[in-house]
Amino acid sequence: MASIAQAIRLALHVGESELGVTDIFGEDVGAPLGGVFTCTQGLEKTWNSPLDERGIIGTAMGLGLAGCRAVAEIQFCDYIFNTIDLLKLAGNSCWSSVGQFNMPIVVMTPVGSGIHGSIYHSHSFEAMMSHIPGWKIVLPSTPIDAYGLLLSAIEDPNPVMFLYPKALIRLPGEERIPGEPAEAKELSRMIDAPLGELRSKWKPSWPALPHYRIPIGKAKTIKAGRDLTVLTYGRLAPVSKTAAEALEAEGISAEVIDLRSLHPFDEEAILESVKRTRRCLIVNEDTEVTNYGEHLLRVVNTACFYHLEAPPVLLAGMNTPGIGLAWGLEEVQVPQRQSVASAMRELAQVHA
Amino acid sequence: MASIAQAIRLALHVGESELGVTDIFGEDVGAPLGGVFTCTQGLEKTWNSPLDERGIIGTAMGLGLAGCRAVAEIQFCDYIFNTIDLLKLAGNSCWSSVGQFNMPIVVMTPVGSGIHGSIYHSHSFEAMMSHIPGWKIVLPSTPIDAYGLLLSAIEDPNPVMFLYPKALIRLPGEERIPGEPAEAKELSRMIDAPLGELRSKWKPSWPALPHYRIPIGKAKTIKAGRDLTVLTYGRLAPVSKTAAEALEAEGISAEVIDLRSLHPFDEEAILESVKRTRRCLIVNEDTEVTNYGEHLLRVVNTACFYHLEAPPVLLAGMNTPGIGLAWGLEEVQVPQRQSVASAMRELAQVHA
Amino acid sequence: MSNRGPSTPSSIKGRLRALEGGRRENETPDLRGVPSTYRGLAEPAMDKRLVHRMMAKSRVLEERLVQMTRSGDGYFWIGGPGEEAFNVCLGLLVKKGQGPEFDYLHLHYRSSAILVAMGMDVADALRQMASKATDPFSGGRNFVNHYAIKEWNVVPGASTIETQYAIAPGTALAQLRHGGDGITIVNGGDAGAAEGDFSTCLNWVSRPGRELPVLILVMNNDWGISTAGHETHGEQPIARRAEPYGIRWDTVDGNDPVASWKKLIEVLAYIRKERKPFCLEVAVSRLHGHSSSSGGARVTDETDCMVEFEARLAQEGVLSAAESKKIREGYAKALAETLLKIREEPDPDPSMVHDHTFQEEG
Amino acid sequence: MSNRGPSTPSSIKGRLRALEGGRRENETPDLRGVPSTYRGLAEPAMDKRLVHRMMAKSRVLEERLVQMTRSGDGYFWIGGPGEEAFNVCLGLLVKKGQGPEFDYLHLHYRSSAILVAMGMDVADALRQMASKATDPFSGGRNFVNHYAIKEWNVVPGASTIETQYAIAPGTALAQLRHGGDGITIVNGGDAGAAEGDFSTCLNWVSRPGRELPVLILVMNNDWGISTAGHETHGEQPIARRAEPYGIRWDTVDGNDPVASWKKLIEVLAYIRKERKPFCLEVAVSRLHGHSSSSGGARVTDETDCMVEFEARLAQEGVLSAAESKKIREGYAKALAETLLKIREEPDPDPSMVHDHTFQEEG
Ligand SMILES: Cc1ncc(C[n+]2csc(CCOP(=O)(O)OP(=O)(O)O)c2C)c(N)n1
Ligand SMILES: Cc1ncc(C[n+]2csc(CCOP(=O)(O)OP(=O)(O)O)c2C)c(N)n1
Ligand SMILES: [Mg+2]
Ligand SMILES: [Mg+2]
Repeated sequence: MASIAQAIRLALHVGESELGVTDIFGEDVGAPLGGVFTCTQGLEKTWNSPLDERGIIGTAMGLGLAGCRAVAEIQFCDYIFNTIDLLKLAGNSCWSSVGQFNMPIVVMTPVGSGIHGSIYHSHSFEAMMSHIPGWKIVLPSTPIDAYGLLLSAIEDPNPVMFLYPKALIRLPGEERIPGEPAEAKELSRMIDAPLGELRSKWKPSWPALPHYRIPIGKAKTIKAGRDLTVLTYGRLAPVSKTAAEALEAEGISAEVIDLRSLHPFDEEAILESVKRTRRCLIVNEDTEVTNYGEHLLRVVNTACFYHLEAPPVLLAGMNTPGIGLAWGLEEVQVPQRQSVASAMRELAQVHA
Repeated sequence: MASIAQAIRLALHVGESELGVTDIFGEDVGAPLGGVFTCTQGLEKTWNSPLDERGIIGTAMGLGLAGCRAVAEIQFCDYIFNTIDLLKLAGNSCWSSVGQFNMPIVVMTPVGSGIHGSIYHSHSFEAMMSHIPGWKIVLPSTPIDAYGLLLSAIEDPNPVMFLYPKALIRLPGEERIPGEPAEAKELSRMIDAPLGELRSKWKPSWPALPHYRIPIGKAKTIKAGRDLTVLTYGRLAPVSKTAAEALEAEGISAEVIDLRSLHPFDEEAILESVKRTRRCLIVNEDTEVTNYGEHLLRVVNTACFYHLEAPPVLLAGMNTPGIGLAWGLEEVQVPQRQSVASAMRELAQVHA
Repeated sequence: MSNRGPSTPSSIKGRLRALEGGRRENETPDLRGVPSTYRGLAEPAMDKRLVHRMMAKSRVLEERLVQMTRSGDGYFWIGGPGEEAFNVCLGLLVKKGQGPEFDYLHLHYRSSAILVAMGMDVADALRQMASKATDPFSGGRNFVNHYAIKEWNVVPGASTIETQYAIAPGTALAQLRHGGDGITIVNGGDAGAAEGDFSTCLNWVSRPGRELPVLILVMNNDWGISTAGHETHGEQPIARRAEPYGIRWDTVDGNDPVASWKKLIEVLAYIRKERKPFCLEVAVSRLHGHSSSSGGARVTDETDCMVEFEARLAQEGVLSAAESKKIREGYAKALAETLLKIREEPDPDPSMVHDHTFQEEG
Repeated sequence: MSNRGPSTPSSIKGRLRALEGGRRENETPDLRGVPSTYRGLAEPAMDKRLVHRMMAKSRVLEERLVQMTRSGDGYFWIGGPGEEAFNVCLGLLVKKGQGPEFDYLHLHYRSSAILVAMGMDVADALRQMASKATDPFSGGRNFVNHYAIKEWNVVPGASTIETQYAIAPGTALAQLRHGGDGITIVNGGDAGAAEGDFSTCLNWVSRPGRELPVLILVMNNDWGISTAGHETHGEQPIARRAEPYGIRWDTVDGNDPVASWKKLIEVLAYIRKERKPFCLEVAVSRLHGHSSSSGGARVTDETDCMVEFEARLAQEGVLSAAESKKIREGYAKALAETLLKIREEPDPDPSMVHDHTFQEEG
């Protein structure tokens, strides 16, 4: 099955061939590399930008103002922090011009830990990003969600931040993208660029892709459960699911919801679940002070306070200035399967 | 009594004459203007920087690495958002070099609404700032706190973000700064730069200032109360106090805590109060999604869940892309005395 | 995998040759100024009376706006008195319209005269100053002189100094691809050129073989609020920073509308035709200080382009002093009446403050 | 209040004169290159054998580091094979020590040869590569070749491209005020010069009358990961961007240690003595691709400074090919043994991960 990298490529192909995407650009996004994670290989509208994130975001905004459809990449979200003022501007153009100028751009950037990325290839970005009004934000954890959400992002007339979990980029999905060939090998033969000299003459052959979208703002329950609700996304969505599955053996039944969209998020689905299970654990890997999960926690706590049997819990990254390279450091600094399982177990056992 | 602007000037005078401050710089910080809010008039170590916030933060960091003591100003916090990556670096130099290089810098910048500042002179910054590890953050609401905290910030070997509420900069304080002359006029004669031509020859005459500090990390209860605890800071601290005082007439007794320090914050004082009053309202004016107040809310909720008679409430700024210039817009977008009072009243009346 | 692609880098020797200052072929070694083909162009001819009228209208507008902070009709003023001579010429020469066929304007807060010359209803500027719901640019949300006009490609003006320079390459890229002779125009101050976004602009408009049609303006009034230019800038002049990028550049006296007109004719023709960037630095005055925060009072030690131009027109017999005065008084009177009406217009409805946070899908 | 202070701005005419390219007095019109006083300096004389040994030691170190990603001894490699010739010369000429009396170094991730020449224990680089608790630079927290050495003024190296250029003016300002001949040295790549921080550096080190003693280096290998220089850069060359700021600049073949030595002697003498900035662009090779992410394999189409220098030394009779080989093998053997020991050293203690988030008051 397609990986997230391949799913992004497929969506961008639909974007440029059917949805009017005019520019797919960023550092090393064009040929020959097609992105440091290969997400932009074989596409028509890609080009290599100067090594200048402010120029990347600014130029995308200019393209958007001129009615083009740009998808801009920041190579790692770790390098987006010099553009926050521009992201804020992109988020206020429509509001400040009372609707005259919308900003139909997509910015994509890989996030999170899990690749021994040390201080500057392990950052999360959803806390800061969700504090910037005027943007929609998605963070899929599976290839099919990445595919469907990226297409929705491209079609959206507003700026959309498409975050994707770098640790999962190369894993094959479990669900087939509509139109995807049955064999993973076949897909690879069609759309993965060859290595070495062959690459310069290579052209991809794209599968026919029927219409498919995932709407922004809808969560996905990836495991049903009774005793507590886990709200998560990105790298920690599959981790939470696996942990929850293992806990069934201990008689703990956790429901795991993959948010997929962070702004707007699926308040309805979340509140329904929490009111039912009466316990809520929020899991992400961003640092824990002024963390987006605290926003979820407030919403849940406010709406479900009298249903809750225990205070909602946030399990997040340590509030340290970076993630250490040594595995022993990363392991304790961001949630892993063990710590997620422990948090679930603990929460399930709290009795008022 | 001294205003916040004068208090900052006094503290910087102590900084440059007693604590080894080598540089006080930023846009229009030097003569003749001494800062757009006059906070740096009459000082020795001030200079005007290029209009380049990245250069300001970067140069401050370089000075800090070389063992100098720099106080850098960003003219409005609205213009600090192109430097987030550098602030992150400043916050990780010590950690990433395992303690070799500390970063003894102070960055000061005015925050908040209340001066008809429209989209770009009304921003808050504590949400994003508190998500940057490795910094201490203060946000005083009175001249004496500004004075005492700025001195502690200067002495701290770590980077300290000194935020100050621009709406309150010119109001006289209620408490005398030790050493401050009895008459406000006298202080003004001594340290306020004259207008026009006189200014070029003017020199301030500084009062003798005995040792005085306010430790970073200590909150101040600005009104005692029984029925609920209000956690606030900055422009909304005096607003909350006034609102709480008025509510006494209705038989509602609110305790108001001015945090003053946001990181670290005074967890002990806060939890003691909330456990006693069993209700907690958090008031600030930053936009409400992934708001620093949600961090406070989580901490309070987690520690006091079984004491609470109602879910803790956050009253914050609307999640809109800017604060509108028309007063009617600003009035509804950020908490005002009326809305703070209503929130208190509502919370006091919730019964489980 | 090797990262080497079709674009093999020059050998170390070739690279050194480039380092030694060698240029790519087909490139004129003289970078400064417009090439000779475009020099001495005078079409469209300058209508001095029209330029004067637009300058007068702009000046009167700005003076009224300043006044409105004093009469309680507005909270804050910032604007462009002192930049009218150049800006009116520019406004008259803009290719006005919507979409990539036409010019895009990325303007800072001293650009009112450009818009007046383009035909803006000055009442709208008063509406923005008064934060009225009828303000068509921002609906009472933004400061005065922060324009946004979709039909004229005037993109939303923001208070953030210099960010417009990072955004401008985007509209220009759309125009380059679209074809035609529409260009992108971006302006900002001298102090602001210290922000990295100015060099971002220079870089992104000059990628070899991918040059973009942009007029990069530096409006040099030698001040950044209270800071004199020489305190913070070593550039001689600022526009010369374009040269290492292979971008042509020049300077002009923005207080002289005749010189400004002539220079603009040449420069605009070059950009429209060659689809290449040009950087022009314009010496201008700042006649009411930085903004109402510094009082907004009229300063007396800077050249006033209105005074100079009117003296010149009188001397040339184009317009007498009395006629000039009458023109200004006519605009002032009309504006005073307009203000009376605008005072009655509605304030923004607070219940609509969330509107346009997002554009509805459509 | 008027914002006008003691520093009255030049009149509009004076301003225009400046715009027309007039220079301040006392300034040589020829900006490029070191001034004649410093040209032809050769002291301290170059010890070719020493330079060769340091180059060999650095190369062997980098090859071992690359190897460690394959042997499972480290996660990620990035480093400087191909930059040894210039970097060794620079390292030998650094004024090494702690505090503003000495040189400050703001280094990017290809600078190992500078530190080897300064006398770094190569074992420490292996420790960082292996993320050992004994890594003195970052305690196993950061990537290899991200140095931080307090006693030598090597400030913490970060992965964020070009931020060092915004920070460098700060250490130089401290040095200017302190007096003496300590300078600040900052290096980075060609692609990275597109970030605004490069121009921030040019601006902040050249404020008129407040120039700072900084050696601004551009290490031009003509690549940014997979992107060829000419795709994104129109500058001819990049260092020429210093010229409009009144900063002297030059280029040098960084694959030639003799040329590098000579140029550095002159440039460093100029900066130390005149307390002014200098921008030097250095043509270098990238011999193992960008990093281990692109495989880290040896490329064959770029000049190898080791090969060239060894051939030259053999030809000049300074060192035979056999002697060179022996030197390299000696370093390689020692390093292999060092690695065996380092493998036994402790990993960072996870319970100490919060340490140094803040410096304790004291
Ligand atoms: C990014 C940013 N930093 C600071 C400010 C505050 N500010 C507004 S105008 C100004 C000075 C601008 O000077 P210049 O660029 O020369 O333009 P001028 O006002 O002289 O036309 C400053 C510092 C701002 N608006 N934006
Ligand atoms: C701010 C930032 N953006 C992007 C990256 C990712 N990145 C790492 S190295 C590199 C290319 C650097 O090229 P250049 O500056 O020429 O240095 P070189 O690696 O060629 O020595 C990029 C894009 C980064 N580290 N920092
Ligand atoms: Mg100016
Ligand atoms: Mg390079």
